[in-house]
Amino acid sequence: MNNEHIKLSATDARLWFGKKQVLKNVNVAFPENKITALIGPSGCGKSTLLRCFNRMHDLSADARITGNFLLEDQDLYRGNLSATAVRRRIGMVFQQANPFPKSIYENINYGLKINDISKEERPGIIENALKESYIWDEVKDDLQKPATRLSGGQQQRLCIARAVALRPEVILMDEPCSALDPISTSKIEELILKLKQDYTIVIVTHNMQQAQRIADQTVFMYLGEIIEAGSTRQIFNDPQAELTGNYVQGHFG
Amino acid sequence: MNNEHIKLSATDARLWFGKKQVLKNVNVAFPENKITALIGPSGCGKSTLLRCFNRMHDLSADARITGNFLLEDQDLYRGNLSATAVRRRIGMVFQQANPFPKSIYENINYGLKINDISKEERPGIIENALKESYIWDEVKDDLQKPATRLSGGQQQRLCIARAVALRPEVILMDEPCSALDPISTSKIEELILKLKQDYTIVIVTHNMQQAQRIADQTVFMYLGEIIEAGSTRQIFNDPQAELTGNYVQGHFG
Amino acid sequence: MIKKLTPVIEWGTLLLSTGLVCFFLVAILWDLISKGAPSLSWAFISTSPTDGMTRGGILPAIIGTLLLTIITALVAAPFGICCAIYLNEYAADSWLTRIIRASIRNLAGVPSIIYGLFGLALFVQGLQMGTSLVAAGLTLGLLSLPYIIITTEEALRRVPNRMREAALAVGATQFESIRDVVLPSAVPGMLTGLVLTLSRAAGETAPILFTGVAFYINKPAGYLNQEFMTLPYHLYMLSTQHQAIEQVRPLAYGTALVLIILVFLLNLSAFYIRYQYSKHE
Amino acid sequence: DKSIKVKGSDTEVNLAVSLAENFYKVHSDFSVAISGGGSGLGIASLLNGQTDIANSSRPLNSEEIELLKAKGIAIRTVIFAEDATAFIVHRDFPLDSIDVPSLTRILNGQYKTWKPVTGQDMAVNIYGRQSNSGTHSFISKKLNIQFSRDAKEMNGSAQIVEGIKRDKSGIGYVGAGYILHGGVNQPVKVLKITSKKGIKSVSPLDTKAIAAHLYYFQRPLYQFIPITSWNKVDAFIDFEKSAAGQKIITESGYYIIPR
Amino acid sequence: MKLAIREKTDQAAKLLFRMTGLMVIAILAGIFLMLLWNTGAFFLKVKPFDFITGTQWNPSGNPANYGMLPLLVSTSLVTFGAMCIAIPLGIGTAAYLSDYAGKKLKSFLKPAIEMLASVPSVAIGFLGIVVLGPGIARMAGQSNGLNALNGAILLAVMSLPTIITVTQDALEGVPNAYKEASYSVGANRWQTLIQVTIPAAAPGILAAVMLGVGRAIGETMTVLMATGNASAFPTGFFHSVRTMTATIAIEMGEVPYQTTHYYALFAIAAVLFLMTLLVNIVGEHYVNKYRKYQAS
Ligand SMILES: Nc1ncnc2c1ncn2[C@@H]1O[C@H](COP(=O)(O)OP(=O)(O)OP(=O)(O)O)[C@@H](O)[C@H]1O
Ligand SMILES: Nc1ncnc2c1ncn2[C@@H]1O[C@H](COP(=O)(O)OP(=O)(O)OP(=O)(O)O)[C@@H](O)[C@H]1O
Ligand SMILES: [Mg+2]
Ligand SMILES: [Mg+2]
Ligand SMILES: O=P([O-])([O-])[O-]
Repeated sequence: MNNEHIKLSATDARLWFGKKQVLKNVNVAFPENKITALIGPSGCGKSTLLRCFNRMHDLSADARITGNFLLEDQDLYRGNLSATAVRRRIGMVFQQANPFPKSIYENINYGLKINDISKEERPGIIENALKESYIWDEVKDDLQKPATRLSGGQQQRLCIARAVALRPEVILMDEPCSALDPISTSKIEELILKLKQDYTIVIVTHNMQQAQRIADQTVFMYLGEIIEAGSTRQIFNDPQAELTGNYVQGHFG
Repeated sequence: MNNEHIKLSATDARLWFGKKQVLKNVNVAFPENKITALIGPSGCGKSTLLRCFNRMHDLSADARITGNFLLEDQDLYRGNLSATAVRRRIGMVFQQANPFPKSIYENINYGLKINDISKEERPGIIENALKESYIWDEVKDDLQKPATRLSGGQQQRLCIARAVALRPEVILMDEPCSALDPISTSKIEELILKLKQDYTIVIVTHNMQQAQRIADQTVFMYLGEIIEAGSTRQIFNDPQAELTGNYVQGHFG
Repeated sequence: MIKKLTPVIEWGTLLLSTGLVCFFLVAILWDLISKGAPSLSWAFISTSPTDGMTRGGILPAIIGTLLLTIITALVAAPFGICCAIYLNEYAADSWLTRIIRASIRNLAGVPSIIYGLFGLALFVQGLQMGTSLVAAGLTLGLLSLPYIIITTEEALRRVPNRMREAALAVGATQFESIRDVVLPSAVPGMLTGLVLTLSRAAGETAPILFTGVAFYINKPAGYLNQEFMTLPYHLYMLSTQHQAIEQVRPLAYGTALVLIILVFLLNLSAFYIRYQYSKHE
Repeated sequence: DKSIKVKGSDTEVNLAVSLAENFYKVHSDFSVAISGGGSGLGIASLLNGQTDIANSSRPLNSEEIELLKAKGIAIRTVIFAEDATAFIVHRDFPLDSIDVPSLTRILNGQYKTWKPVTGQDMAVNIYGRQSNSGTHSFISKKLNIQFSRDAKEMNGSAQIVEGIKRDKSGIGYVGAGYILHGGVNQPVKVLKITSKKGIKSVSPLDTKAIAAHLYYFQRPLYQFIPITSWNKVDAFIDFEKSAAGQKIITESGYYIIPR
Repeated sequence: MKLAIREKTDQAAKLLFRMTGLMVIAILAGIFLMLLWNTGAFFLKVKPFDFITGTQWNPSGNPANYGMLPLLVSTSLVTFGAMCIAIPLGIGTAAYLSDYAGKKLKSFLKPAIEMLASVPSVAIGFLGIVVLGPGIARMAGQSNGLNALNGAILLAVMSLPTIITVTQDALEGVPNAYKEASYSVGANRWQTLIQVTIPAAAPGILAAVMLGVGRAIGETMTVLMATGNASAFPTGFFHSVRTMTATIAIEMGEVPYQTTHYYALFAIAAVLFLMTLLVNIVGEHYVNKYRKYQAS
C-alpha cells in the first residue's frame, strides 16, 4: 500500500449481529483504479465487510456497526449522504447473479429511471453498459428477453452492466464467479481488468488463482479481523503472518 | 481386485428414475474386511449405487432397478431376504448426519429394540458401540441429552455407532465427512480404519486425500458407469483411463 | 413534486390499510366484549333458557357445540390422518395422486353450505339418520376432512426423508418408521392443524342448518339421534327469529361472546402447541 | 322413544317454545326439540319424515295432500290456536288504519310510493317473509296477489318488526305473537284493518272482535302429526289442551276460539 | 417380535392406510357426483339456458320460475364490493407487515389477524345486523341497512385475513436478492416495494386474491343475516340482495325431497361449486407457479 490515492476506506470498523461480533477492529483502504481482492476462509466476514460499504446492513434490524467508513473524505454513515446516495456511488455485484425478473433492457433501465436519468439518454447508456460488460453481442438481438432465461455467466455480466450503467465510483463484487464455469469466469475476469481503468474495484474471492490473476492488492481476513494486507505478489509469495501463508497454500479453509 | 473374498457385489446393475437412466451396466465387487472408496464427480450416481445395496430405493416409487445384487451369495432383491432383513445386515451412514430426534441413548436403543435384542443386553451393546465410535467420552455423562444438540461431527459419529451397534456385515457410508471440520474428519477416518477389522466398508467421498488415506480399493464412477476400479495406489498413481487421471488430478468435477 | 409526496403516499397507504384492518379487529372485539360481558355469569353458562328464551342461560347450546365438535373430531381426525399418511407415505407420486391432492385442496374451498346439502342428502335422507347430532357431526366431519388431510400432510412432509431412512437403515419396517419416527415428529404440526380446523367447525352454522340443529330443546343434553342446539345457531336465532329481538339482544351478545371465547381458546391452544414446538426445534 | 321433533311455522315457534318449556316441568322424561323456519319447512319435514309435529299457519294445499298420499303418510290435524295477522308500520306513520284494497295495491307492488294512501311521497318498503312462510302464502291467498318482487324476504317475523321500527316508509306483516298485547309502548304501530269501505276498522289486538271472526286476517294455527308419531306426541297435545297450555297460548298473544 | 410378524404388521398397516385413504377420497368424490346427479335431475325438468339466464327466481310461484340470474348477480355484486375493499387493504397491510413493521409489531399483528380469521361468520353477521347495518342506514340516509353494501363490507372483513396472510407470504418469499439488487442501484424502500417486490410477488398476490374471492362467494350466514334477501334483480349497493348461498340456506328446509325445487337448489350449489372451483384452480395455479419461481 504505497502512496496511491485512497478511494474507499474503513477505520476501526466493528459489526455485531445481535450479540455476535462479526467484524473486529477492521482497518482497510482501497486505492483508486486498483483491484483489491478480499480473501479468507468461509464465514470470516468478507461479505459482511463488503456490505458495510454500501450500507446493505441498514436492512437487517439486528446489525450494529461502529467505526468510520469513508468514500474519498465523506463519511458514509454520518455525513449528509443518504443510504440511497451512497449506493448510487458505490455499486455492487452479488455472489449469485440477481437480475430482476424483467427483461434484459428493463434490468438496466430500472436503475436509470429510479435515478432520474432522462428518457432520451437511457437507450445509449444501456447499450454502452452492455458493451462494456462484454455481453452486448450475446443479447443485442433480443433485449426484451427475460433476464432469467440467460445463462449463469450472462446473468452475472448483466448484473455487472447494471452496476456499471450508473457510473458509480466504486464497484464491490462478492464472489462474482463462484457459480460460474471456467469460460464465463475468464470472460468476467477480463471485464474486471478492463473496468479498473474507470472504477475502483473490491472483489471477494475464494479462488486463490483468481486473486493472483487480477488483483493489485490482496487483503486476508480471518475470524472477523484483517490479518494481512499488501500487494498481491507479496501476500502470495512472501506472507508476513503464518496464518496467511497457511491459507494461501491451501492448508485450511 | 485380487483373490480376496467378495462380500458384496453388483452385476449388470441398471437404475432408472422415471425415464432417466442413472446407473448403466454397473459391475462392482467389495472385498470383505476392506475399505472401498467410491469416487466420481457430483451427480455421477455414487449415492444412487450405494443405496441400491440396502434397498433404500424401495421407498421412491419411480426408481426401477435391474441386475443382480449379492450379499455373499444371497440375492438382495429376489431371494428370500426381505428389505428389512437386508438393511439389518447392511448398515448405512448417510451424508448428512440423521440422528432421531430422541436422546443419545434412545438413538442406539431403537434399532436394538426393533431387532428383538433383549433388554438386559442393550446397555452393554450401546456403551460398546459408543466406545467403538470414539464418542463415548464426549457423551457418557449425559446419555439422555437430545441427540440433536450434539455437534455435527458428534452426530455423525453417533450415527456410525447406531449402525455399528447392530453388528451388520457391511457398512455403507455416503460422504460421512463432507459436513465436518478437519478434526472431526480425522477422528472419523481413524474410526473407519479401525472398523474395517470387523466390517466390510464402502465409502463415498469427494475428498481425494481422504480416499488415499483410508481406502484399500477405489472405484471411479462417471455418468452412471464405472470407469475404473482397482487398488487405491493404482487408481491415483497409475490410472488406466484418461478420465480417471483427469479426475484424480482435479482437472474437473 | 411527485418525489416529495412519495413518503406521504408511502406511509399514508401502508399505515392507513394496516390501521383499518386493526380497527376492524378492535371494533369487533370491543363491541362484542363490552356489550357481551354484562350478560356473562356462571348462571348464563350453566342453565337452560327459560321464559320463552328471554331469560336464563345457554347451557344446551354450549353442550351441543362441544358434543358436535367432539363428534367432528372423532370422525375427521382418524380418517383424515390415515388418508394423509396414505397420500404422503405410501401413494406413488403419480398424476393420479397429484389430481387427488388438487381436488382435496379444492374441496377445502367449497362453500360450507354445499356440505350442508350433501349431509342432508347422504346422512339425513340416504342413510336415514334423520336430523340429528350424528348427521350434523358427520357433515361437519366431512367439511373438516380436507383441512385435516392438508394440514397433516404438510406436517408429514416437513419430516425430512433422512429421518425415515435412518429408521429403515437400522432395520425398521416402513410401518415402524412411520409409527416410531415420522409421526412423533409430525404430531405438533398435526395437532395444530386439527385444533384450528375444529375451531372453524365449532363456529359453522350453514352445514348444520338442515342436518339437525334446533331452535330450542327442552333438555340440556341430547343423544346422538336427537336434535341439538349450538352457539352459532342460537346466536343466529336470537338475532333474527326470536319474537322479542330487542329484549334478547343482551343474550345474543352474551352468546356471541361465549362463542368467540370458545373459538379463541381453541386457537390459543393451537398457538401454544406451535410455540412449544418451535421452542424444541 | 320420548324425543319429539317440532318443526315449522315461525308464527308458532315462540309459542311452541313456551309450551315445551312448561311441558318439561310436568313431563321431564320427554325431550322436545323445536325449530322454526316457516310453515313450508314444517310441511316439507312432514313429507320428508323429519318431524313429529309440523307447525303450520296455513292449511295444506292440494299438491301437498297429493304428495302425502303418494308417500303413504297419514296425518292427524290439530288446530290449537287462532292467529290474527297484524300489519305493522313505523310509529310515526300518519294513519291508524288501512283498507284492504289499498293494502292489496301496496303489497302487489302497484303502489310504489305511499302517495295514494297517505299523501306522502315516500317509497314503499315491504318487509315480507320468504316464500315458505305460511303467513306469506296466507296473505297472498287472502288478497289474491303475487307479492311485489321488491319485497324484502326476512328470515323471520322478528326481523320484520326490527326493520319496521326504523323504517318510516316500511310496512310488514307478522303473527299476533310478535306484537305486544295491551302494552302502550308498542315499538311499532299496529294498523287496524277496514275490510270494506264504510265498515268499522278492526284491530288484531281486539279479542272480542276476533272471537266473533270479525278481523279480516285471522286464521287458525295448525299442527299436522303423522299417525306414526301420534302415540309419542299425545302427551304434548294433551298439555296444549290443558288449562295450563291454554293459558300459555293466550299469554303468548294468540287466541282461543271454541269450535 | 419376530421379523415375520413385524413384516405382516407392516403389510396390514399398509393395507389399512390404503383402504381408508381411498375411502376418504371416494367419499369426497361422492360430493361431486351427488351434485352432478341432482343437477342432472333438475336439468331434465328445466332447461339449463333458462336456469342461467332467467331473471326471476320464484320456485313457489305459479308457474314456478327458476331463473338464477338475479342470485348470480347478487353474489357477484357482493363479492365485487368485498374485493374492492379487501384487495387494496389486504395488499397494503401485507406490504406493511412484510417490509416495514418491526419484529415486535409483526409478532403481535400476525396472530391478531389470524384471530380475525377465526371469528365465526354468525358473529360477523350479527354485528352486521346490530352495528354496521344501522350505521350504514344512518350515514346514507337510508331507511334500512340490510343491503349489498353491508354484506360487502362484512365479507371484506372476513376475507381480509386470507388475503393478508397469503400476500404476505408471497411478498416475503421474494428473494432478498431482488431487493438487494434494487437497493444497490439506488432505489429506496417504497420504489423497491412498488416496482420490484410487488411485481415479483404478483402470482402469489393473485393467488391470495383468488382465495379471498372464493371465501366471499361461498360465505353463507353473514350474507343471509345482513343483506335483506330480496330476490328482485339487484340494482345497486343500497339494494337488498339475495345471494346463491343465502337462497340455498333459506329454501333448503322448505322443500320436499326429490321435487323440482329440491333439485333446483342442488343446481345452484353446482354452479356455486363450479365458481369456487374455477377461482380455486386459478388461485392454485398461481400459487404453484409462484412456488416454482421461488425455487428457481
Ligand atoms: N444476518 C446475519 N445474522 C447473523 N449472523 C450473520 C448474518 N450474516 C452473516 N452472519 C455471520 O457472520 C459471519 C460472517 O459472515 P460472512 O457472510 O461475512 O462470511 P464470508 O466471509 O462472506 O463467508 P463466505 O465465504 O462463506 O461467503 C458468519 O459467521 C455468519 O454466520
Ligand atoms: N429420486 C430421484 N429422482 C430422480 N433423479 C434422481 C433422484 N435421485 C438422484 N437423481 C439423479 O440421479 C443422478 C445421480 O445422483 P446421485 O445422488 O447418485 O449422485 P452422486 O454421485 O451421489 O452425487 P453427489 O456427489 O453430488 O452426491 C443425478 O443426476 C441426480 O439428479
Ligand atoms: Mg460471503
Ligand atoms: Mg451423493
Ligand atoms: O312462519 P309462518 O307461520 O309464516 O309459516
